[in-house]
Amino acid sequence: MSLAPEIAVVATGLIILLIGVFMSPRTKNVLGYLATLGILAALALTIESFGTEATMFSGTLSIDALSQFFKLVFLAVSLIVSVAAIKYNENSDHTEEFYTLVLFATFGMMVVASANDLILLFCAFELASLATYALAGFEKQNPRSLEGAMKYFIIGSVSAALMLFGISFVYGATGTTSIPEIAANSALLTQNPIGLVAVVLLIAGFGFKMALVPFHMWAPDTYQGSPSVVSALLAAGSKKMGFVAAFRVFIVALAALQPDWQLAFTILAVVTMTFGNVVAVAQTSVKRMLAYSSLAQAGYIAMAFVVMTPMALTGGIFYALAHAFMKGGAFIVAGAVVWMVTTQRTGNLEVPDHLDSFRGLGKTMPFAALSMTIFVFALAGIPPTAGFMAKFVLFSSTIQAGMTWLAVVAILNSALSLFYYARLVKYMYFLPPKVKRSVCPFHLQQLSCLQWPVCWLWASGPNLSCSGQWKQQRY
Amino acid sequence: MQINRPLAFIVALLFTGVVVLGAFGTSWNTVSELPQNPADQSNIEGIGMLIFTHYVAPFEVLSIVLLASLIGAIYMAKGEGNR
Amino acid sequence: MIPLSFYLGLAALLFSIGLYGVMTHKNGIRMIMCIELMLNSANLNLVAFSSYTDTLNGQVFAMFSIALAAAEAAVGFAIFMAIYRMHDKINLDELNILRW
Amino acid sequence: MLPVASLLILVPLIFAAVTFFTKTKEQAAGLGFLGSLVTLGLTLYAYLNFDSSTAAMQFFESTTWIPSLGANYTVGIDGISMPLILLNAIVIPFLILYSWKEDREAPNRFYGLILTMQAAVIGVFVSLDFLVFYIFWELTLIPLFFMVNIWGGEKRAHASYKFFIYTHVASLVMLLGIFGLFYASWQQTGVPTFDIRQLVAQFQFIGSGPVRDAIFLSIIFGFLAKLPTFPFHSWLPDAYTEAPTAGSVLFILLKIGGYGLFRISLPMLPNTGSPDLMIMMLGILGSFSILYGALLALRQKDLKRMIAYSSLSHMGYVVLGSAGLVALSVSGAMFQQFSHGLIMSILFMSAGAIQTNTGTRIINNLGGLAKKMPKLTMIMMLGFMASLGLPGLTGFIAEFLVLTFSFANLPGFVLIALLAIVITAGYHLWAMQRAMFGVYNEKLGDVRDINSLQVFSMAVIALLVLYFGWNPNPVLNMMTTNSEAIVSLAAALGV
Repeated sequence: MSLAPEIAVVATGLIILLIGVFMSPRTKNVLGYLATLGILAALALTIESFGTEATMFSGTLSIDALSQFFKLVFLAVSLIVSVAAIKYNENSDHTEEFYTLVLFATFGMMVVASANDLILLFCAFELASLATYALAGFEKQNPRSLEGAMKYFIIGSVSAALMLFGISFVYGATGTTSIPEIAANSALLTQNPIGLVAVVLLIAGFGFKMALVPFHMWAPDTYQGSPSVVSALLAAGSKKMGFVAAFRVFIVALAALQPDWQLAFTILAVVTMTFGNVVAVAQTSVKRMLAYSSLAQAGYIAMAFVVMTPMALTGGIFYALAHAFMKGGAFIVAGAVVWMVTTQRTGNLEVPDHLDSFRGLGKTMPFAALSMTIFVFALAGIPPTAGFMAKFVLFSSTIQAGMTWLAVVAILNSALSLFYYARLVKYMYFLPPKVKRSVCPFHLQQLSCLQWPVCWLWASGPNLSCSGQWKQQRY
Repeated sequence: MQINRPLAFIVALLFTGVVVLGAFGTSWNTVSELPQNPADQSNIEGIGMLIFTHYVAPFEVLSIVLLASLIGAIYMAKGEGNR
Repeated sequence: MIPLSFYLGLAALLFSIGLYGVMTHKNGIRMIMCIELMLNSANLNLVAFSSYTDTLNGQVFAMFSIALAAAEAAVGFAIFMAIYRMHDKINLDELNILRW
Repeated sequence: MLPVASLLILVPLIFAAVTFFTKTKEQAAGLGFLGSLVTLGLTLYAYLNFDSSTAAMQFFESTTWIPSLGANYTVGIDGISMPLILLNAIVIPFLILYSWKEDREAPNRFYGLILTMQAAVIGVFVSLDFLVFYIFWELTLIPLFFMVNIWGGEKRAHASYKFFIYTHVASLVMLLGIFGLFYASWQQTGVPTFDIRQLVAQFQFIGSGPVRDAIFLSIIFGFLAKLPTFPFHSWLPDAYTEAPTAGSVLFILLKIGGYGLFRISLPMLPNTGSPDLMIMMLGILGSFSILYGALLALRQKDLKRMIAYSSLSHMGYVVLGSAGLVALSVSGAMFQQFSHGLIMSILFMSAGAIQTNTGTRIINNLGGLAKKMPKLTMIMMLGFMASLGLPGLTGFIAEFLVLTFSFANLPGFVLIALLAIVITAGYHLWAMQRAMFGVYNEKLGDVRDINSLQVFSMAVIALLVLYFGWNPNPVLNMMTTNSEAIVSLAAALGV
């Protein structure tokens, strides 16, 4: 049964919701483990069904290599988030709400990955968005969290409206919402100005989710304000959902309009990576810096749309996977530091994720510092990490396609990004700590161990070949 | 997000212009005549059939959406713990 | 018979009004109303297309999107309620701990 | 037959990982020493089983890694890499012995990083696949960055950043060149491959001259900046000076730039669009580095900085010898890498000992150290003599080979280099005279001589400098075999 992973995720969410009602805050800690188990089961089921292809529900849902791969990404992200959140939700009365929302959001992302019909895609997209709106504001006593949630909600809703408006034109021109049928009937879109309008609207709609400049305004605020575990979910999961939806809609459905959106993505990719990196240099809040660096990374992934060779798509998809782990891990370590600062009142409580809180982390929380170092080096693309492998494939594909200038821009950006990543490492290792050694929270030890292997390169071999399958199908 | 009114007005105007130009400049494939007979216009049955057959997957997803928004809205709107 | 383009023009106009409202209004409730306006203008489009192309998908889509809009408004109002509790107003100008 | 090439990477890496978890200074140093001894043993095993009469790869291993990219894990050792591995394996145990008694925070990280560095550098030397090569190439950055940044001098933050970003950008440019080569060859043959030797062989089939030039230049830029050579050297004086002694020595052992020159750039050189221009460029860079390094060394007041510039000057010989494109000049350049590694290790160890024991390394504040530190003076004298090219020591052989045999092809540049020899002799003698001899500077107070472990480790390296100065054949033979292979390629193309 190819839908087993989705069913497992939703069922876990429902069970948590049901039994959570009858539990006391203390016993609710168990729910985190339950969610983790459910996600692990879904992961196992996904891996087990790898390679199967199926179309179901009258062709609205199709399981192929791309969707399986992204399902894996989303499940892995939510696994990280749910493990990290065990400590975050310790003795809270709202554990069941948190986990249910996380699981539902994951379900939405998974359905987006395999949606083959725009109606289903939009519904699932909204599911993931709605669940994360509430998650972003989960610390409702914290004005920052609320503000982030509010901005995320408004801009997310506007983007949904834009997307729906764009979809309506695509539907009007082709008379169908099924993605393969749109691809087959795209004559009207290519011959008329409405095709361009639809592309612009859809790019804006997905661009908000992918946080491409100039649709990025919500991202830094939301990533900074939200609880760190949620930031990890947003940056690592929700953003990838934007990409997988864009892969489906642009590369498959609107393939005939390629020249139009290719140009748009070229501009967006270059502007996004440059803007993200330049602004990140000036940040003093680590989560905000990670948010801007996340913009830059989105710019790199968007290069896949620009180059559009099988190699570039492989690179883009692989980068999405690597980025999910690197960025998710980095946010979780930042969350650990914020947790330490706020619970032990050892630093700037106004901006708990200030760079100063990371001073001497190598001594106070050696494990967290080491993990963070690995993650930021992976983000900077230093070998031997998966970040390097992904950049290697992606950037080299642009050269293969003859766009050397784009590769040069990307590589220069990559070098620039090293500057602020290295600054963070400097704060962690080379400046004297302000506090004494503290305990590493958030089940971080286990969690980082989980992610290290993925940040190291040997994970790359099988993944490359797996995403290669998809490219062969589509071309 | 708050931008000043003239700029917002220009943006909105541009937007209308682009979309209207796109929509009017397109030769849509339309049916020659809309059904005039009220009996032919009734589509409740058709929509119902579609929702429960062809579009059952989005329908199921929608149920989860409603549940998620219910949880989220209730959680956010509940007053305890606030100042 | 009213030409299809008239519906599309109306939808575009409504959408722009919504967009203008979201960009200029500072009050959260008004923003949500504007967003609803945008979503509903898209629904108008969908239904018009559905009629004129003689396919029912668009109307099904509009049904779904109405439900989604309701869910979205619910979450949005809840977020604003939480903000209101904290600040006693929903004037978004005052919410600038984080830079936009 | 042991899979020596892989073991040479794995053994230091495993020992490094274990060393990171040790608690006390003794445990860390001991484990580090043990690891480097095992590496030395493996290297000696490889050396004894090495056949210097062939230029082919020995201890060859290959495993498929990423088939869709044509990347394999391929390693092997030949006459270009063997001496450099030998150099690394020899110096590092003594480096650890030298640092044994020093007190520093986090000794476990210190020795762990030394071993990681050893693994990374050896990894560069043995890898025959561009992807593996580049990974180890970049991996060398990280231990050095931390080395300078944690245990360095006052301006360590600045120095480490400058080094890190400078050479990282250079490596990225090199990466662009590798991409270009990779895709050009893919287009040519229809089969993707990252195999260094295949790609280098494919290089000549790339259609247009400017493309070949661009690929060649971007790759060689990475090497020249790492070597470093004038005018890409600006990270060098800061990094070498601010690094702790062990860090400086590790920088000295970082011979990957020169190695890349011999392994990749020289075989590509005859097939570039305009080889004569490229040779000219290398000649200019080489001879100017020699002269410029010497001139700047002359005006330094800081002993360590002086040695750093002298190192820049010496690396110029590597470039000049390569540009000579005669079998013996190329061998000379390779031998210069080997000899320079030994000599500079002694000098940096001496400068480090002077700084820790007297508290200063400004030459003018020293004076008459020979009375208080006779053992150090003996060894350092030898190092200085070798560095200025006294016959009978390794430095002489290398420089002699380079200058004599490059003269045929590049007479003008050799003359520039000869000019620099006079200056080199000048600043070495001046520094020696000021610091070691003359009246003792009483302000320094009572200065102790270096400890016995330091004497032992430095003396062993000094003896090697003497030995190879009289009998360079053990290493020179294998270099000559390979440089003949490189040069015959060039000769066949009439360059």
